[in-house]
Amino acid sequence: MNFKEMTRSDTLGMTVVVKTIARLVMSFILLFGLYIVLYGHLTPGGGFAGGVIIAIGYVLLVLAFGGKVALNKLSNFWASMWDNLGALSFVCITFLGLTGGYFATNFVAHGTPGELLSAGTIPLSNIAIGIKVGASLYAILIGLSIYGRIVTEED
Amino acid sequence: MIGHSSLYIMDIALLGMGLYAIIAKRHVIKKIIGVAIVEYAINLFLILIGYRMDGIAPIQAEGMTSAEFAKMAVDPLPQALVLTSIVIGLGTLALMASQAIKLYEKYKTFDMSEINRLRG
Amino acid sequence: MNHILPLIVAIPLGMAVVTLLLSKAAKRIADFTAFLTTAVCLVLSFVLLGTTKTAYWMGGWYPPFGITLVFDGLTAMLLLIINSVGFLATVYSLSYMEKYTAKPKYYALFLLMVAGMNGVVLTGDLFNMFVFLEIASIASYALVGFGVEHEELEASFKYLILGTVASTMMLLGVGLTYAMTGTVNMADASRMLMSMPATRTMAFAAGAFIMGFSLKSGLVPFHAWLPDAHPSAPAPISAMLSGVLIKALGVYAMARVIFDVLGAQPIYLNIMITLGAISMVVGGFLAIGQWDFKRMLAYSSISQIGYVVIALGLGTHLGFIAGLFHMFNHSSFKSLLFLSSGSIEHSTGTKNLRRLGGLGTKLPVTSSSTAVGALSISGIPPFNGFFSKMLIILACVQAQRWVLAALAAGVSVITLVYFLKAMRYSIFGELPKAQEKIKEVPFPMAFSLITLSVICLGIGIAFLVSPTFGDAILKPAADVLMDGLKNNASSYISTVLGG
Amino acid sequence: MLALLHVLLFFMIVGSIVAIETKNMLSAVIAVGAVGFGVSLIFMFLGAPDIAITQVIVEVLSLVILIRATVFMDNRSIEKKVDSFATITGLLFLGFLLMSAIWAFTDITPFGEPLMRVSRRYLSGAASETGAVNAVASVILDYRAYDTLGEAIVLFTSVLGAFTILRRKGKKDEYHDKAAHEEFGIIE
Repeated sequence: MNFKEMTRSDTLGMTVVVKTIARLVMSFILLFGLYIVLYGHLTPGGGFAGGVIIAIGYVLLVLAFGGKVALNKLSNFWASMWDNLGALSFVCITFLGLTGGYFATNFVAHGTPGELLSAGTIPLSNIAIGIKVGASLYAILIGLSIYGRIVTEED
Repeated sequence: MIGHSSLYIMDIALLGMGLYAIIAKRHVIKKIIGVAIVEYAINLFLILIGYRMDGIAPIQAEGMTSAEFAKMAVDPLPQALVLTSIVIGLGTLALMASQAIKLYEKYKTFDMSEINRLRG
Repeated sequence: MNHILPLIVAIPLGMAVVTLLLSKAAKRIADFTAFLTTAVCLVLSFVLLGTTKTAYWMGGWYPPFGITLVFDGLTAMLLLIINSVGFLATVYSLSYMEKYTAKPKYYALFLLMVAGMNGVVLTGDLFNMFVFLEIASIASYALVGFGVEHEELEASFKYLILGTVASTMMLLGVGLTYAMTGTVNMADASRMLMSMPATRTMAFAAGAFIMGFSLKSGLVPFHAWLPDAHPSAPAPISAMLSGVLIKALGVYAMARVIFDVLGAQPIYLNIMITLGAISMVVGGFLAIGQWDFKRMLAYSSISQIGYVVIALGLGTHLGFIAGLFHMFNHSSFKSLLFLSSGSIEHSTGTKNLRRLGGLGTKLPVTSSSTAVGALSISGIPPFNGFFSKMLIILACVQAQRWVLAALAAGVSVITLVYFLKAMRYSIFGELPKAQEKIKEVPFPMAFSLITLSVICLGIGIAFLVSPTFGDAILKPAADVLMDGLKNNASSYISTVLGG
Repeated sequence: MLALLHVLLFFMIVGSIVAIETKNMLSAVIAVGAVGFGVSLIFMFLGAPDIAITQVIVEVLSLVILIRATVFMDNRSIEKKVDSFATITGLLFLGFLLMSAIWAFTDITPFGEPLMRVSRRYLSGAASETGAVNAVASVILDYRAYDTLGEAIVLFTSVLGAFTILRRKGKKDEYHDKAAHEEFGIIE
């Protein structure tokens, strides 16, 4: 299989109706994902669920507009960069726990339970995980669905 | 009988269905589906273990004291474990899907009985 | 509190990510960071050898509320094996992996696999063990398929499916243990289980655990993936898989869960002996017929792991010492043999014994290391394999398991037969015309081969001459299992929970 | 409530049988998706909204991955006769598993009465000790943060592994499809 054999929706996307609705909905999905990430310590959800929602927002873009448009918004290079940076910052947060006496200590002041800025490192970890999960799932989906036969890079 | 362990046994039946698909089916996608069913079953099993009859979700509402909360909420630990397990399942699925794509590219089939260069 | 314990897991984890990030700027950096990281891990594992039993509370939460890392003799030995083979395999990869693309990804996955195994042997928490087992396994699935050709992909897919079943079985066991004890901390669960009568549910959980770990260690009814996966991987990965992974994720985890959590009841030990005996015999017989050198080595791994599991299942102090010693030795000579087979393949382009021959004159380093590995594994004195096999047979005799002793002795003859066949067709004989121009391997590969050969010979001689090796490494490890067998893991529990 | 759970689980078992036995791969994947949504519905009823949300969205993503990545390529089922040895082995294993579960679960902790030896502390202490009112968040990111580190790394590993597997060529100096590569401007 090669590029020529890919279906129309792989490269050009779907119809105008779908594109318009996708454009409208996409920002709400991203906003909702962000909310889930930031309020993970107060409401159901958290970094992982929010990250997946953000990824799904981009997946919608991929499905509706085709891979090229989505890649222009967020290229594979930057997706894997964000992926690495998210993972690295989470590792760093757990390392910084050593300043609290142990590995993976919640070393930031805890604040008042129930407020947005509370729970020490939990929101920070949620953000790091959200970035990591969102970016990596976007990258993997674009790799699997659009470029399943095309991802050929040497590295 | 009902309510003591029948839910657990039904869940094990679901797990067994997944294992059956993995053992008996030759289609690559069917094997992936089997793995997915096994993972559902195991996640469900952990949540079933942690359920407390008529319990509330483990999120402390405003104005509720910690002691009250501890008496009413369901077990949060299995939920934390299942969250991790779901993520691991998603990762495994992504890896399996990429392997399936490459297998198809090389062998032009999803039939495991034709994907048999290694034997002996 | 000893901060090295979390670091030996976290450093390779973090460095895997850093390696990928830095390699976007310059690809050559990956070689350097991987080398450095595994070297640091090796040094840390040597530093840890001298320390006493200790527990580390992750995040400052005392057990059973947080995750605990536990360090004892068994862990020390496994850490030493993992990190030394990991270091030598990295050195070997410096040149060997040149022919593959995407070297940074290879190193990142390699480091993740090492980190996962370190995490498995260090953790004192059942669910945490599952998570790190999955890290190591997923990295190994990807590494088996690293060549992305027909055979590699097929092996990798089979390995992934069966590996996932194994992990799921383990998670089922963890869930049942949690249902019965209300905790996932190993020491706490063990204490709870000792204080209550035996239940059928825990027997079911034990079955799930044993099935999962047997799948991971490739014991015979569950071995289908191993002879495919181990030969298909790149040579350093084969060495890691056969030398370390099946021990850390399979045998170690099984021993830890059975002896320190479930309680070593005779029925579990008998299951171990049965599985081990079947693996030992079947693996040995299947190895004879192989013409693919790496596939022969893979079957031989099944057979040798059978020896280890039998010795651990005997439930005597000598048995533990013998089993752990054979585990240690097997990691040295099996990784040496896999690396040698990789060197042969690197130089000649084939691993089919029918197309090889006469390498003795052309490839002095590779063929002498192959010979050392083959002599060690077949139990020729004074190499290390002789002593551990002899101890296993003695332990069987001491436990009055005459049939087992006879089987072990018989299979060691079979081992000698198929390795003589391998040497006859690779080192001796006539050099095929097509291979007149082959060259010896580059320095990093030769370095790993020579180091491992020296280890094989050195441990044998050291064991003969002085008791230091046994006292420093084997005895503390055997004591851990003995404590689990005789005192209901009371020493383990008091290390973790205090009092 | 209990009856509802039994009915849901029964339908999930039926759904999984459909998913395993149907000839059409697309319907198989859809059926397994239905089972997944059943799972998340049960999570919802069992007081696990965190998990229910995660399960639903993971389900969506898995379905997209499975359909786009595999079913799109080849929707044929395998026509040849079934492998009777494997089928019998599978059925025997299924029967053995069920029998031993029925035998073993007579003394399991009853449904609805968890022991909660460790978890009671998480519930009563989460707000004051970690500052998070969501006890699940406090467990995964504070009490058991190390697990979550492992979890993030598992996802990292598998994504990295998937990209490793998706490389076109494993060894150097082989054919390299440069045209398709440049078309999409993938650098990484």
